[in-house]
Amino acid sequence: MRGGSAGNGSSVRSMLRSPFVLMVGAVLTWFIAAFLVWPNLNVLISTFFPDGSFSGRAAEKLFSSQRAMKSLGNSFLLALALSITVNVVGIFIVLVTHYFKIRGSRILFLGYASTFIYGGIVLAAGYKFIYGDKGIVTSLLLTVFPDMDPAWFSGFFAVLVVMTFATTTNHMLFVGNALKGVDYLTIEAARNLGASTWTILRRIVLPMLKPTLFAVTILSFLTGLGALSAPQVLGGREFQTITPMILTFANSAASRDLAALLAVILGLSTILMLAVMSRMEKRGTYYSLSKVSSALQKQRIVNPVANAAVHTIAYLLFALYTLPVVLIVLYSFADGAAIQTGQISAGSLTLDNYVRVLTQQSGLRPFIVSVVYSALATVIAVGGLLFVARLLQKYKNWVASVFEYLLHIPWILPSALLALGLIISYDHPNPLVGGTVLTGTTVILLIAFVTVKIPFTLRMLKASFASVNSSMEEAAAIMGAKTLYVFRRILLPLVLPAAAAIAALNFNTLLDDYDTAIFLAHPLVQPLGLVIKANTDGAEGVEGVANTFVYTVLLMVITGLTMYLVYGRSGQRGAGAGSGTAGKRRGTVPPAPLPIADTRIAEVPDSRAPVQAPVP
Amino acid sequence: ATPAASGDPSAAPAGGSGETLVIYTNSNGEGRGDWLTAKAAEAGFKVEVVGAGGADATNKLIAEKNNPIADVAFGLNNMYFAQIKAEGAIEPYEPAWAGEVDTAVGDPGGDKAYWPLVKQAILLGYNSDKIAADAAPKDWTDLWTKDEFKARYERVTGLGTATAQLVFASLLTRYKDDSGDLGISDEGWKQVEQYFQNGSPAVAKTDLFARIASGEVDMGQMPSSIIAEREKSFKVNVETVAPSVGVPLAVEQVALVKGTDKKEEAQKFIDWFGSADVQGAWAKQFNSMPVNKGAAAQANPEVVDFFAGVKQQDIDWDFVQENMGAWVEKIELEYMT
Amino acid sequence: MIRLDNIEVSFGDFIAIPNLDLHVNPGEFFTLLGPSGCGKTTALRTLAGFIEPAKGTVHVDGKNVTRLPSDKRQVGMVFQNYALFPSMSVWENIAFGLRVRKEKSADSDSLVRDIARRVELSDEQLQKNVAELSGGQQQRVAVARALVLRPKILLLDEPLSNLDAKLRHQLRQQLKDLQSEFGITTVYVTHDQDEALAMSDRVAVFNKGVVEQVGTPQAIYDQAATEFVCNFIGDSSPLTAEFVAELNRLSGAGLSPAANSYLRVEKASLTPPANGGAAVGLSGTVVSRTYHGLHSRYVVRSHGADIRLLVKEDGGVHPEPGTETTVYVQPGHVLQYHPDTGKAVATRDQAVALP
Amino acid sequence: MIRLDNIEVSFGDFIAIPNLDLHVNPGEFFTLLGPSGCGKTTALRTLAGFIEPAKGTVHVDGKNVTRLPSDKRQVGMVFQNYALFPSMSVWENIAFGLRVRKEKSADSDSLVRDIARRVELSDEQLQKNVAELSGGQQQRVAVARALVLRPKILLLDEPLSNLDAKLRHQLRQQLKDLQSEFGITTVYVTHDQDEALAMSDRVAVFNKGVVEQVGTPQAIYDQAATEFVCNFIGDSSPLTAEFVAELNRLSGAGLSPAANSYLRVEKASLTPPANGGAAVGLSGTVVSRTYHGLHSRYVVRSHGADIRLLVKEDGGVHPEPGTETTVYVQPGHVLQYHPDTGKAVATRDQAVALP
Ligand SMILES: Nc1ncnc2c1ncn2[C@@H]1O[C@H](COP(=O)(O)OP(=O)(O)OP(=O)(O)O)[C@@H](O)[C@H]1O
Ligand SMILES: Nc1ncnc2c1ncn2[C@@H]1O[C@H](COP(=O)(O)OP(=O)(O)OP(=O)(O)O)[C@@H](O)[C@H]1O
Ligand SMILES: [Fe+3]
Ligand SMILES: [Mg+2]
Ligand SMILES: [Mg+2]
Repeated sequence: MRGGSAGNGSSVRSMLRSPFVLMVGAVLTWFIAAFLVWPNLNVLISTFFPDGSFSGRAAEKLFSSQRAMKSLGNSFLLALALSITVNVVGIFIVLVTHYFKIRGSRILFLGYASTFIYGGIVLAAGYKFIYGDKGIVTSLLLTVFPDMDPAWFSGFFAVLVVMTFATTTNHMLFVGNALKGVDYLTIEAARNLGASTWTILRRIVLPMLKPTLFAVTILSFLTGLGALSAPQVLGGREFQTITPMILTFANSAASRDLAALLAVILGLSTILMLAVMSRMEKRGTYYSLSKVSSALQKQRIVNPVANAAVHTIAYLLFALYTLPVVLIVLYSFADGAAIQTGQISAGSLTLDNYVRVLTQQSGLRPFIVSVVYSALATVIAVGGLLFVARLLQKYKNWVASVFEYLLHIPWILPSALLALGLIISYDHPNPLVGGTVLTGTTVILLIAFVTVKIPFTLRMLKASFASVNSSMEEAAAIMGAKTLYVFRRILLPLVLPAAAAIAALNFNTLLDDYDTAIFLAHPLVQPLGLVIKANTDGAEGVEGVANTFVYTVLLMVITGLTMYLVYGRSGQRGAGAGSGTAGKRRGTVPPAPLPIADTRIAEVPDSRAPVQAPVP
Repeated sequence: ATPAASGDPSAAPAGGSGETLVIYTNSNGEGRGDWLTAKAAEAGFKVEVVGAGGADATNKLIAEKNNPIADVAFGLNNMYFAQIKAEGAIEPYEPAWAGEVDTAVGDPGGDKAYWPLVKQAILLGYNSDKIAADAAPKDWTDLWTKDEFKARYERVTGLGTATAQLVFASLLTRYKDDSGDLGISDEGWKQVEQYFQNGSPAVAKTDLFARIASGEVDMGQMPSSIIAEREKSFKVNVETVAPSVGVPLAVEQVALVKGTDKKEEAQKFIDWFGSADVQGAWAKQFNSMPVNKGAAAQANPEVVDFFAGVKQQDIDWDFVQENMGAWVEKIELEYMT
Repeated sequence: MIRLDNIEVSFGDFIAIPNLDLHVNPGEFFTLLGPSGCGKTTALRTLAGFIEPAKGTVHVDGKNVTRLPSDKRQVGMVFQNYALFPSMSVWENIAFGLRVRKEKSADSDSLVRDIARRVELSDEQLQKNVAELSGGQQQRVAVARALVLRPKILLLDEPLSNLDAKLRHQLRQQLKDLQSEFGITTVYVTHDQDEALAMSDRVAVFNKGVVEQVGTPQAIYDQAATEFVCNFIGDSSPLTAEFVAELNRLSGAGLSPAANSYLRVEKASLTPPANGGAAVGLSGTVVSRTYHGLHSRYVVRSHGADIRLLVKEDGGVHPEPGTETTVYVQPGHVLQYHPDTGKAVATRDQAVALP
Repeated sequence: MIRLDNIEVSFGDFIAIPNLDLHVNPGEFFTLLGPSGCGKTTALRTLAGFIEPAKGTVHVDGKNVTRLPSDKRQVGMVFQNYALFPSMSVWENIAFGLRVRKEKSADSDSLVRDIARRVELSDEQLQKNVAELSGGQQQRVAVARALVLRPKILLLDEPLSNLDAKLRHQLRQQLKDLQSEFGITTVYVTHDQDEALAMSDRVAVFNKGVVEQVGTPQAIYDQAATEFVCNFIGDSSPLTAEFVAELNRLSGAGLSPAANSYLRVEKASLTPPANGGAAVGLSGTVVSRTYHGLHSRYVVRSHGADIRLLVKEDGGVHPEPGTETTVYVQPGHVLQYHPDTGKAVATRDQAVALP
């Protein structure tokens, strides 16, 4: 129970003794050197040392630009504000769906979960349809308050609102999961000591979720820093952020150093935040100390007023979450002009958009390419990092820290620069990758996809491992189980819901990736993002906007499906497995009859190798 | 694994080897890519069109110059190609139709590496239902010098697009001053400042025409090729301004990528694609203005008329190409608010 | 003070407690004793309000609290599982209840330090993370956390099971002191008979969710009401009919040879009791002897029965296995139970006609 | 079989074990006994390979395993906190090690069922989730999980602490049987002296990470090497110098009155030992009497010392508190320790000159 937190057993010396660590370490070192450090160093050098000597030009230019400073300030403001608001809303919806007894919590869950499946420009547009100056709600409000400013929903406030709702996905997935790991006995104990619902939440439950909360907070911060669409659509003149500028500069060879500098500023501040939060969670214990912990049971809110209030807010939020989705689906049937002017009538809804998108020559192929790429990258990233995250969680020493921070490099640079780095590093035979040329192969995009997903995957996995008591591992090890076996049979089941959620999210975000794919995709194997971009881009086509909506809805369908397949089902399994000690029937799953236990054994591959080969 | 692309090997008359050509373009939207793939297949070329925005495609071509993946690039305007050529990513080649085009709108250098295909005018358009022709602005500068236009025109919020860059190229080159900052006089920069201060910022994912239709703004920049279609979609009528200095022309070009291992096939493709027939068909299909003189016949007569009437602004493209990066940077940092 | 009436608790199909009646008096030290898995924890958790019984009522202080949430019941509890808060330090764990009550922090601190001293937790340990404590130290934190609040009713679920004998004795004393000092009504679950007998005012012996006997320690021990209680509490040797008959013959007592008969280990001896009494000697052979520090444990076979007995290790010389010896027994000490019902045979001292 | 040499273990600044040497013989039942928090679990975990000692070496079977990971050490372990796998059923928990070994599933099943029966887990319980078991049942799962593998070396960390006396005795027996049947070398941690003395071949008494004495149960009990051991194991009364002097006077023994002297509770009695011996009687007054079922515990004040002693509840009549009585003591039974070092005074039976 103590191995994890003790200074003992986590020394560099003991770490380097484990063959498993050495193996993972070797692979990791190579991967980091080849795909994180070398390519990015290359771009940075080529941007900051264009002719061999350092140029401070970028800093000079940036710091003397009022606009850059203001946008940068806005980005930070948004990031900080989001870190707070997302937590407030996110924790609230998690509690409503997972912690409190709320009527219709499954429906609420589905509503809140809608952000799983869409985001970006369409999301912002969705909100604009509702609250914008010509939006439905605004029109309604105007009939009641004719003096109201029709453009009330704009600027910082609007951006914050929209991004807050858009970013709670991580809470729904990960905080919800982590909550399931809280030992119910401690809640009972706290209640017994006289603690109110609120005190229990604040002092018992939330502190146990710290690693996950911190991880999602960092993600919210990062999302805020990188905000692009919402400020563009809703920010107005007053509230523009730095990302559009970074994108413009990244695209211009002459200004790339500015882009890199800005990105590095944002990236480093994220890493700084990470360091602060890692420090804050360092000495805590986030796994249950009970001998056998019992599963969470939903809490009734006793105070009728509070109960009514929570129900009301929950359903209000439900409406806020679902309305944009409904509209997006609706608008996907309207023609582009109607979407842009915000005027639709029942008659103008046709299937034309879908017909156009689905019957184009490229057809289904990009969908398949993207699904395969995303799935592969997801499996590699999550699968590989499972080990890494566990090791980092277990060995808390400086070597581990160095590795951990190196793995966050992709957060420092925008994906376009990451892609450029890969190209300039591997467009000639390079000994780091066995002397082959990677550009022009199908592998390079996969590498990039894996790379960009590393920081997120690592953070979330590490957070979910924090709730695993290492004595489980010890018990398995002493029964002779090898590291991999322990992993598969003991650790994996415990972090599976989180891992599945991470995988699903990774998969979903990679599906329509454009920034990386544009540089690295093999011309014959083009992923969806490029096709979407071609069909939706810019002011060049009225149909473009309509196509955006169609693609969004199509992606919603795919991602909704993956969410259901991966997360929805494993979520159910988790709930079924952890029935608790305390009262009431929890789930009426009958105890598994014996044959099941037997077949489970058979399921383990090679568990009964028919004829043992005479291997020494 | 690279499963076979759409094309079917059976249809291979004119082209050649059956190798797949990789073509980078920013001009594949709205069905252009599919159209080209199909037509090329009829002609016996197996092509794979890789679409990317102008800047992205440029960067990609430059980044890959050591180990190119593309064989042909087209659609990028002269500004982009000048940049690509400067980086040494394309190779001089004289297509079969070299004589049918006006080389003045192509590569100005001696060993010509990119060749013009399609002309595009970057115009200032206004809502003619609202503003009478005589009350309309006469030039870009009217927008911020005359009170009645202030806040009534859409101004860009980013200089990432070729159209926006051309507007500024058009504006700034009028104030060329070797002693000024980045070769532009203070007066010139003042104009830029005014442009941004008085315009209504563009809204992401909302087309200028949509804003005109809803009355938010009355005018803004627009490339000539889209006007007719948008007028229909958004049910507005737009007229364009003809400044006395002329309008900037963006000319889409085609080039052979340096270092391709399918050079011969690529050259054949360029010869085919730039030919009067194909350009004519393209112009007809997509309402564009071909450079190839032989193709003009097939183009939409209205378009041809328009280009016949329009005065081309005389722009020193070398000067623009040299400075555009710095201008964009300066504008982004100092003037865009 | 506490009354459980007709309580039924089930987990799914499994009925953990079929029908439980219990009555605990104010200020009483009441112990639940029973084999592992018999439902002690379940009963305690029902009392604390963590389990809602399928049937029956719980009264505390005359008030029906069956549906009252546990925080309203004002009972303190030490969990078998400790249920410590992993994210808090030891000090914070113990102080939790005080802080919930909004005690002044200076007061809290002195209360926490005081209780910590009583359960032998040092000041350094107070600053540690609970995960850094040994098993026994964690258990003491759990005890301290409940005690520091001085609840009116205290429920303790095997609170000393992971402590060494010395500390256990010391903490028992602390618990008893606090209990009598503040009149805390205590319900105590233990697997340790010695503890139960030494500390309790009354003991309830549980078996499969059913109370077999409630009574004072001495009553439970000396007049075990059922065969289960007799076997579960203390140590006794089953007697054969032959042995009982021989005893009847020697002493003239009217014990029923057909009943299930037992003799507590300490009631048999190898020397005639110092003060005479009604003991009679039966011949036997020493079967084995094991050393237990304080005493040695003998098994002597006599008339078909293996009589276990204890001989104090007072340095004297004792018979070795194999030697012949005499076992001294008083007929009045024989416990007899009905072979079918397991109930005590009514009047032990007289012969009972068995059907 | 097992050798710990010069082991030092620290957690951060805190040195849990400063310098530990232990030697366990093959097939031996070796017990670690010591107060809560003294480092028993730490020692066991070091042996199992979960803690890497800062200094020193661990040898198993003559092989240096100090740096060997635990899955290579072939030792079985029952964890103090059970460490059951929450995601698996009881059956799967117990079968885990067998599946790791790739036993055939039919074999596994019969082995699991067999061991489950031995620890009194029913077939239904095997299908349950571990969270649905009672505390004691969970502990039995932990024991079963380790036993089913029949390891060469078995480490048990308070494996029976949550079980009732009957079951504990029964499982002790099971453990002993398995141990001797398969020659399993067992290292056992317990807080229960009785268990330690009854089961062990040898016992190591720990204090603050330091071994105070290693020896057979009888040696530990009768010839406690240090004052700590004397106090920790068994129950004894401290004697006053006055009492020792009186004892010397009455018996002519040469005990040193300056040493710290103790008398085991069972070595004093209120009746002269049956077989005479060298006991002398000292006058005293009964201070208190407490009933413990099997016996009563007396405190008698005599010559300034509070002599505790046990009187078997054999139904006889016993003096009540306040009455005068005589305490019988043999001088040879007095344990004497050096007041500074706590070491046993060399030759107990002779007078020793203290500085
Ligand atoms: N959540 C649960 N689901 C199903 N069965 C349960 C649950 N909790 C307890 N049981 C069963 O109910 C019975 C009583 O359990 P309880 O915990 O009350 O026993 P106990 O007397 O406290 O035992 P111990 O001394 O071992 O702690 C046991 O057989 C146990 O398996
Ligand atoms: N991870 C840790 N970090 C810091 N101190 C620790 C840690 N684990 C144990 N200790 C300390 O080391 C000492 C020995 O602990 P250990 O668990 O070995 O005791 P133990 O003899 O098993 O006690 P118990 O009988 O209470 O289980 C204790 O004082 C404990 O507080
Ligand atoms: Fe015990
Ligand atoms: Mg229990
Ligand atoms: Mg321990």
